Order: sequence, then C-alpha cells, then structure tokens
Amino acid sequence: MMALLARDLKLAVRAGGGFGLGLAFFLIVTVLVPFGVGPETALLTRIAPGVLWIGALLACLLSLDRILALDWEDGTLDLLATAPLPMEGIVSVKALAHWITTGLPLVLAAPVLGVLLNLAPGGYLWVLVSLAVGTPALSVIGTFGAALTIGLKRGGLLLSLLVLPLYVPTLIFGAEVARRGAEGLEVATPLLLLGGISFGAMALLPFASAAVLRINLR
Amino acid sequence: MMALLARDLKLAVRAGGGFGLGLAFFLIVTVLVPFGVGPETALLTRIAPGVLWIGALLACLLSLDRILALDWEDGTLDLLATAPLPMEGIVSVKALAHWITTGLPLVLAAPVLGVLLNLAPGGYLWVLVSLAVGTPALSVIGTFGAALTIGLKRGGLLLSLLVLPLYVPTLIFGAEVARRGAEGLEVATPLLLLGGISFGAMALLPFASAAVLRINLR
Amino acid sequence: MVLRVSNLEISRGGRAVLEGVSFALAPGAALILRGPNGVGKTTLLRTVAGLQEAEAGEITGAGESMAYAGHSDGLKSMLTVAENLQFWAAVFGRSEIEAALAAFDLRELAGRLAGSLSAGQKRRLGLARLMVTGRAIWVLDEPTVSLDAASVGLFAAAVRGHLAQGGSALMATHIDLGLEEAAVLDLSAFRARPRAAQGDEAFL
Amino acid sequence: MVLRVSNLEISRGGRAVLEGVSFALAPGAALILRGPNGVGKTTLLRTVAGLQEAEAGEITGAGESMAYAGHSDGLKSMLTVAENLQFWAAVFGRSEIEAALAAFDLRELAGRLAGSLSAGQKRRLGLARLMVTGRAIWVLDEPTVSLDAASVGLFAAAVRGHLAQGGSALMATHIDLGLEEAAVLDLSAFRARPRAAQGDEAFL
Amino acid sequence: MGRYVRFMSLWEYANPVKFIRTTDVVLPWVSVLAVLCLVVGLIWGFFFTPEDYRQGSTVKIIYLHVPAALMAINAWMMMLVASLIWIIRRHHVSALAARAAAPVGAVMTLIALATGALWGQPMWGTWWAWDPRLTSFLILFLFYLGYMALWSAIEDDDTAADLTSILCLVGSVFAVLSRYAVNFWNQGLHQGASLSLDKEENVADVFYFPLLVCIAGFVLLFIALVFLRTQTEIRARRTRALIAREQQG
Amino acid sequence: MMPDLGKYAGAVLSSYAVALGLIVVLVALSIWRARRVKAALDLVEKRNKRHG
Ligand code: HEM
Ligand SMILES: Nc1ncnc2c1ncn2[C@@H]1O[C@H](COP(=O)(O)OP(=O)(O)OP(=O)(O)O)[C@@H](O)[C@H]1O
Ligand SMILES: Nc1ncnc2c1ncn2[C@@H]1O[C@H](COP(=O)(O)OP(=O)(O)OP(=O)(O)O)[C@@H](O)[C@H]1O
Ligand SMILES: [Mg+2]
Ligand SMILES: [Mg+2]
Repeated sequence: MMALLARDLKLAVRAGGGFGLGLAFFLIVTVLVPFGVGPETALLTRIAPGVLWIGALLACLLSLDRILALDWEDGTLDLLATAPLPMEGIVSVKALAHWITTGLPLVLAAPVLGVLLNLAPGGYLWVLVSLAVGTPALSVIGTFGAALTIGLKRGGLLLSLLVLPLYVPTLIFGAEVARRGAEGLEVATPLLLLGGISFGAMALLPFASAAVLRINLR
Repeated sequence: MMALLARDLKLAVRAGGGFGLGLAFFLIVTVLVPFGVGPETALLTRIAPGVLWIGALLACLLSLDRILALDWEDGTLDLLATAPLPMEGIVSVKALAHWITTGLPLVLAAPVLGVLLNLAPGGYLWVLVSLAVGTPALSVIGTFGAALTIGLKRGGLLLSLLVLPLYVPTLIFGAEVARRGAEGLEVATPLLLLGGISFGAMALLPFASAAVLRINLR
Repeated sequence: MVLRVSNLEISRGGRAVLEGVSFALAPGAALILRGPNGVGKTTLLRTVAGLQEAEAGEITGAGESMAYAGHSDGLKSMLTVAENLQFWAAVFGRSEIEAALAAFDLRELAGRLAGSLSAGQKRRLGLARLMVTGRAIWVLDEPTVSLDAASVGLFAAAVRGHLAQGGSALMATHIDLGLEEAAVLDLSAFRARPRAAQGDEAFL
Repeated sequence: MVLRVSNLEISRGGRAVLEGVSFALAPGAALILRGPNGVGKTTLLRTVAGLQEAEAGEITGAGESMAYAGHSDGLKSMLTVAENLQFWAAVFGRSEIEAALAAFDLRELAGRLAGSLSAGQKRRLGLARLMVTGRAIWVLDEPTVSLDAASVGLFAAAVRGHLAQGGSALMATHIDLGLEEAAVLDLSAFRARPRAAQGDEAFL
Repeated sequence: MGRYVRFMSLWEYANPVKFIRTTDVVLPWVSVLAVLCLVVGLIWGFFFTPEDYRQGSTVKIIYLHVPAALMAINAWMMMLVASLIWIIRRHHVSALAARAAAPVGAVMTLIALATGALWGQPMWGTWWAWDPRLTSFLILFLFYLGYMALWSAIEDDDTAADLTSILCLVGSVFAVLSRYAVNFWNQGLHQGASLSLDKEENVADVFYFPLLVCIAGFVLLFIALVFLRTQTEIRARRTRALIAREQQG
Repeated sequence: MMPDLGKYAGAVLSSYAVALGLIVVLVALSIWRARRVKAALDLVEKRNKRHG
C-alpha cells in the first residue's frame, strides 16, 4: 500500500509525470474568466469564490484520466489485482495519490489566485478551508469515474461527462462555504455538509470503485 | 481530402465516436456556473456572455485530443503522410472536421443555454454570431496544439496548457462581441478583429501544424 | 498447494470459448498449454488468475499462492529496473531483489530506466518480477515473447529452479521453451460448441 | 521506376543504426530484408517511405510511386471492412476495391466492422489496402505477422501478381514468405559502428 | 598555408565545445560584474535615494520591478531569436540556450508580477487589477509555463528543440495579439514607459541613475545565468550521448 | 542606517524579500544542477577514457 503510494508520487514528479500541470491549468482557467466576463473588479469579487471552485474542479477533472488509465494500459492493474492488496485499498491509494499531486497544490494555490480575482479579504481563509475539505471528495469521486471509463480509447470527455454531475453537491456546498465566508456570513452549515460529503465519499465510494474496476478487468 | 473529411464525420457520429460529448460538456459547465456563483439573475445576466464563451472554449479544448491522437495511435497518420495529400491539407481537414462536429453544435446550442443563464434578450444574436466567427479559430489553434503533443502518453493536460494561452485573443474579442451585443453597444470593431484572428489563424496556422506533425512523425 | 481445475467452461466477449477443461498441477510440476491463435489460452489463464469469472466448473488452490504474468509487463518507463522490481517486491511484502536480477541477467541494467530497455530486456524484467513475488504457482501467458535464445535459456533455468523449490508453473506458449519435463495440454480438444455465453443465453 | 538506395546511413532515437546500405529494386523484382531484432529494418523502411530523414546517402525513385505498410494497419474499428478500403482508395484517387477484397479473401467480411475482426483478418485488410493504392513500389514491414499459412499464401500470390504487372516490393520479415524469386539482403552486415547520430554527434 | 583568418565567425560559437571553453573564461567576469552592479544599484537605490513626493518610499520598488519587467520581455525575445537560429541553421547551442533561458525569463516575469502586486496595494489600493500591462505579463508567464512544460515532456532532444522553437514562434505572434486584445479590452491604470526619450513623464535623475545600474545588473545576471544553464544543458546532452554510445558499443 | 520607509515599509521590504528570494533560489538551483551535471559528465568521460 505504502509502496503503491510512494510509487505513484514518484512517477508524478519524474519528468513527464505531469505534476504541476493541474496547477497550471487552474491558473489559466482563472485568468480566462476575467477575459470572458470583463474586468470590473466589483463583479469579479462577487464571482471569485465560485470561479475558484469551478476552476479547481475542472483542473481535478482533467487529471482524472491519469489515475488509472496508465496503469491499465501497461498491464499494472492486472498484476495489482492478483497481488495481496484489496482492490478497495488500491483505489483508495490511487485517489489519495491524485489528491496529493493535484488537489493539495490546488488548495494551496487558490488564495494566490484569489488575488487575481479580487477576492474579498475575508474570503481567503474560507476558500482555502472549503477546498481543503472538498477536494478529497473530488479525487475519490473522480477515481470512481476513472474506474468506470477505463479501457475506453480517449475516454477523457466521457469521463468528464460522467463525473461532472457527481461533482454537483460538492461544488454547491464548497462554493457556498467560500461565498459566505467572503461575504462574512455564517459558514458552519454548508461546511458541515461539505465535510459530510467528503467523508461519506471517502468511506463508501472505494467499494463502488473497486467493484467497477473488477468488472472492467474481466 | 473530401474522403478524409467524410470519414472523420462518419467516425464522429458512429457509436463511441464522441459526437455530442462536447455539447454535453458545454451544457454541464453552463449548469454548474449558477451553482458556483449563486443564483441571482442579475448577476447571471451580466456574466452570461462570458460564461457561454468560456464554456464553449473548454468544451472545444476537451475534444482536441481526438483530432489527431486516434489516427496517430492506429498508424493512420503514418499512412496518410505517405499518401498523395499535402500535410497542410490533412491538418486543415482535420480542423474542419473538428469544427463541424464540435464547434458548430456549440454555436447552435449557445442561445438555448443562454436561457439558463438569463442572457439579455439582445445578446442571443451576438452570442451566436461571435461563436460562429470565433470557434473556427479555436479548432485551428487546437489542431496546432494537438499536433504538438501527439505521441505523448495522456498528453491531454499538457495540450490544454499549451493551447489555452493561444486562445486568449480569440476569447477576449469573442466575449467582447457577445457582451457588447448583450448590452446593446456597438460590436463592429471587436467583431472585425475576431474575424481577423479567425481568418489569419485559418490561413497561417496549418503550415505550423503541418511542420510540427512532420517532426513528430519522424 | 495443488492447483486443480475441473470441468471449467469459459467465455470471452459474449461467446463461449472453452469447455470441459480439467487438469491438476502439483508442486514441482509444470504444464504447458498449447493451441492455435484464438483458441482461448489467454482467457483460460486469466480465469485461473481470478481476473475473470468462469461460466461453470471449479478452480481450487490458486488465489493467494499464485503469481500472474500476462501479455503486458506492468513496467513503468520512468522508474529504473531496480525501482520497478522493488515496487513489486514491496507490494508482495518482500524486499529482496538481488536473486531476481541475477537470474535474468539484469544486474548491469539495474540503474537504467525501464523505458530505455529493448523489448527483450523489458520482458526479462517482467519475468524477474515473478521471482520477487515469492508465490508458488506461476501462471504465465506467452512468457518468452521477443526473447532471444539465450534469454529463453535463462527463463527455462529460472522455471526449473522454481520447480525444484516446490513451486509449479502453468504456461501458454507457441514456442518451444526447452522444458522437456513439462506436461503439455492441447486446448484444441476443448473448444466450446458454438453458443452464447450465459449472459446472452438468457435472451435466447 | 527503379528504387535506388545508395550508401544510406540511418539513425533512430539519437543512435546510428545502419550505414553503407545500398541496393536497387527494379520493376518486377522483390527484395526481402533480414536481420535480428533491433538491427534497423523498421527504421530503414520508414526512411525509404520518407517518414524519417536519412543521416547520409541517397534514395531515388520512391516518393510518389510508393505505398507503405508498417507495424500498424491504420484501420478504424468503427468502420466496416469495405468502408476502410474505400477510404484509402479515395485518398489515393481511386474507387475500385473489389479486386483487393477478392485477393485477400475478404468478400464475406466486407460488411463487418473492422474492430470485430481477428488479428489475422485485420492484417489481411491492411494488406488489401496496398492493392487499392495503385502504387508501384510496395514497402512492407513484417507483412505476415499473425497470419496463418493459408493467408501467407494469399499474400505471396498478391505480391507475385503485383510483380507481374511491373510493380516491385521491398519487405522486412523474420518469416519465410514462400517467395523464392525474391532477392534477400541481410542487414547484419551494415550495422553502424557504435556512435551517436548526427544530432548527438555535435556533443561528442 | 591558407589565408590567415582574423575574425572567427560568430557561428563558431555554436560549436558546443567552443561555447563551453569561451563561456568558461567569460562567466566569472560576468558573474562578478552582475553581483557588483546589483549590490551597488540596489544599495544605492534602497539606502541613498529620497522618497518620491507622491509614492513615498514605495518608489524603491522600482529598482527591482522595472529591471525584472524588462528582462522578462528580453528573455522571451532572446528565446525567439535562438529558436529562429535553431530552425534556420540548426545550431544545437542556440536551441539549448533557448531552453536554458526560459526558467530565467519565467522567474523574471514572476518577480515583476510580485513586486508590481506589492506596489499596487499601497498605490492603487489593490493587489491586482486587470490593467493591460499587468495582464499581458500574466499571459507572458503562461507562455513561459507552456514552453517549459513542452520541453520537459518530450524525450528526444532534437524533436523537443524543433517543437518548442515552433511553439515559441507561434506563441510570440499570439503574445503580441494578446497584448492588443488586452489593450482593447481594458484601458489601464499603469503608467507608461518611463525610460523613453520624451522627458515629460520620465522619472527624476535621482531615481534614474541607480535604476540604470540595477538594469545593468539584471542584464548581466541574465547573461551569466543563461551561460551557466546553457553549459549545463550542453553537458547533460553530452552525458546522454556518451551513455547512449557506451550502451550501443 | 536603515532608511525610514514610513507606512509603506511592509510593501517595500516584502518586495525586496520576494524578488531577492526568487533570484537566490534561481541562482542556487542553476548552480546546483550545473555541479551535478558536470560531475555526472566527468564520471562518464573518465569511464570512456579508461575503456579507450
Ligand atoms: C503586477 C504587475 C505589474 C507588472 C507586470 C508591471 C509591469 C511593468 C513593466 C513591464 C514596466 C516597464 C515599463 C517600461 O519602463 O517600459 C513597469 C514599470 C513600472 N511599473 Fe509596473 N507593473 C506591475 C505593477 C505595477 C504597480 C502596481 C505599480 C505601482 C504603482 C507599478 C509601477 C511601475 C513603475 C513606477 C514603473 C517604472 C517607471 C515607468 O516605467 O513608468 N507597476 N511595470
Ligand atoms: N476483448 C475481446 N472481445 C471479444 N472477443 C474477444 C476479446 N478478446 C479475445 N476475444 C476472442 O476470444 C477468443 C479467445 O481469445 P484468447 O485471447 O483467449 O485466445 P488465445 O488462445 O490466447 O490466442 P493467442 O494465441 O492469439 O494469444 C478468440 O476467438 C478471440 O477472438
Ligand atoms: N522510438 C525509439 N526510440 C529510441 N530507440 C529506438 C526506438 N525505436 C527503435 N529504437 C532502437 O533502434 C534500433 C533499430 O530499431 P528497429 O525498430 O529499426 O529494429 P528492427 O530491425 O525493425 O527490429 P524488429 O525485428 O524487432 O522489428 C533498435 O536498437 C531499437 O532499440
Ligand atoms: Mg493469448
Ligand atoms: Mg521492426
């Protein structure tokens, strides 16, 4: 288990492993938004928490196909399935590795990008907190989607399509926490719900992902 | 040439060809935005043109890796390179096929999705026009990016990274046309500039794409 | 542990492939599966390895004591030879890789990235992986693809050593492996009558 | 058109592979390239096909009269056999596919999706593609991989027919194709001295 | 003997060995000069210049901000020229020099952005505004990121050089386009060029001279870093080539 | 010695810190990698000389 995690992290940071690409994508999407909606700072301040959340979500989404597909293509998954590791553990570790290499950098970068969007001063903390609590759910749900679409050629777009609806609750509560935080309102309720989703996803989805993966390996 | 176009279109609509996935992605992103930024209609009306443009751009982006990668993986590109077709023609046809299967549906769907975002009544026409003029540039630029990253395993994220900065001028002028249109302002200047970019990209970029592709086939 | 397969029936892609396959593999024994392309060797091995389910029949004795090596080697091109082996050793709760490196003449290559190996060297690494699993039953699908004669010899020696230690090996191949002591089972005799797999059968 | 290769030097992945390769291929003649794995057959054929550049030497007479078939067949699994062939015929400005279907015994399969073919059938379709190009010089990389004996016979017949019509063929293979009339060139003799390709040479 | 060649052609330095030999001689001097200029300029600027009557002490940021901004653009220009040389004359050193310059340019862009943002907070009351100049710097940064990502993603060195050169060409065109687009999109807060010859807007001489020294320091620093990093790239490539030859022979 | 930076001290000092920090990191990384690569090359070159 630890070996698998260590290997995934090592692969991510080796040349060509794609570490940092998610972050760069996040940066670019954030930059594009003002080009689309116009440069008025008041407007940007209002939509900043939502944009940060959507940007983080998309950056996560685009890196999902690396979670399992590479291991599938070179046969590693077949071999892992016959190794003495429970499939649930494998998918959990994969999701964890994805979060460490994608979600965590996004969480840390979000406040910096908040500057670009004139995030309200009170918002920085809550954007950070909401992403920190919410992105694990994105990784776990995304792993489920990756397991579903494994083996499809260039299934990236289909993967996005399957996963996006599943991301809706996380996005709603996450963005709500960030928005309320930015406006100085109370955040406890949505934060609790967000935590609940994250926790629930982490506890239950690996079983679904493992089942799906076993079916796809057949 | 025509045969290549016909084949690409046929492949796109056959089961599993991915036709309509871009459209679905566009729909979902548009639907997610209110969840992210909150449901106030006035706010949505203001950002609607920008959101539609960004959504269309992302939907385009996600389907780019299908332009060339599938043909590369199964050896078709090698064979096409030895066929009596100029490489510039091949990449142009590929970009055209991408536009017809992705850009065009987005153009037609944008006004419908405008309803979801409370687009201002005057905006429908100009969103349509700006997308119609601008999306060809997105396809052509995207083909260049796809040619650059061909042969990289799971290069999707890198492709996005390379292409997004190139999309900036198109996005700015496109969204500007749509926004000004929605607010009832004059649109001639940005529309002209947008047309200029589209036209210039279509005229010149295929040469760069062909050069890049030749290098990658080596 | 004796691997015992009895009256197995398997299908692939919605079509029955083999039926009535039975054999037993005792410790110290090797069994070679033969048969023309598409007869179902890969399907059978994947079923034995537990990667897919049988339509009927029973497999006992595999599971936790079995190591599988398929058409692909599961190597990461951005890890070195040693790192690849260490990873698989760790997955199987072990850490010793020297013997495996030596057995497949990989010592000199230990520091090279797996991506920079030739096809034959990659295959040798894939086979060395078996030795670090510490598993008793090897289930191998065309293990000697793209190996030259000398490497096939290394492989045969490794299998002999494994058998001598009480292990066993089940292999599908088109090539002569130079393992005269191994029993041979030709699968052509077990071709399934043309019919749909159980999933489809419900609709017929 | 005579294909003439003189004093060719080629490299792959930054390393010189072959040097001093010369041969000529007249209309009506066939030449078979041999040599162990990794000697550079594929690289040589790709260079002749114009897909990569030579480090030195000259190739004349290929270009517009040459049809290439590599390790992959360039088939679309979501198109039928006939549609695949029609596409390639159209690319080469032709439309006739019946003869090609007949020559490789693909008539019955014409309406099947290419994705549902077996490996050997796929390969036959890939070879049939050559006949619809109408090109005179065939450049073939391991054309008979995964073909059974009968299909190898069909291929040999197709090549003979092509030669009889004044075409020529350059083929790399490890297998006996049953084409006794073809000349054989063993590439082992042309292995390049160990050195870097020109790109790297500037740094040595 | 043939005619004595007095002037070595500039292209001679495109030979990796000659490049390393020459830069080995030049590098220490450039480095020392760079450090000297930076130390003198920054100390002069930081400690011995008065405050601006409008901007207060924040004017001291200019000694970092302007040189970094200039180098950010010049680095890209240099990469563009080097890419062209590689495409036209295929001199390996120029391709590697372009590769070596990219991270330096990216860091310069980052410095300009960061100091600008820190400057903006007291001056404009905001860290960031979508001013055309700031925005186009952000876009320039994105171009650097993409360029570096492409270099590191491709294994074959010459292929990577070819592809990144073309990306640099196309990217330059689009960077200029973006600049105009951004200008059109939003008229800004940022002041115009201050080093230009029309005196109206120029900074006072007290700020001007230390600024010039700092700019010289940044230029020299850039040159030193590019020399050093190009040497590194050449050596790395040579190492790979030697190892490849060993394995083959 | 330290000039009085007034109310903008934070901005000025942090820009100097950030800028100089970034430069130092860049220079350090460049030198570190230069050393490492040079050592690796020397190793390979020595090996090559020894083997002829
Ligand atoms: C955050 C991003 C910023 C960027 C990318 C940026 C970019 C630049 C560039 C490229 C120059 C050189 C212009 C030239 O000399 O031709 C410059 C100069 C200058 N910038 Fe900025 N700037 C930024 C923020 C700011 C802020 C917030 C201020 C605050 C007032 C500021 C004040 C100046 C001054 C005073 C100069 C030098 C004098 C001049 O050239 O007019 N900049 N900046
Ligand atoms: N993914 C698949 N979908 C549908 N049918 C398949 C699939 N894979 C294999 N088949 C079919 O199942 C049958 C058995 O395939 P299998 O791979 O087990 O054969 P094999 O004996 O291993 O052949 P080979 O010697 O070529 O490896 C073949 O007829 C094949 O066409
Ligand atoms: N993509 C690549 N990158 C680097 N080196 C390569 C690459 N492809 C092949 N090589 C090397 O180039 C040499 C020649 O390869 P080539 O594919 O031409 O051999 P071949 O004679 O066709 O072999 P085979 O009989 O296995 O097809 C081999 O030593 C191989 O290791
Ligand atoms: Mg098989
Ligand atoms: Mg070959």
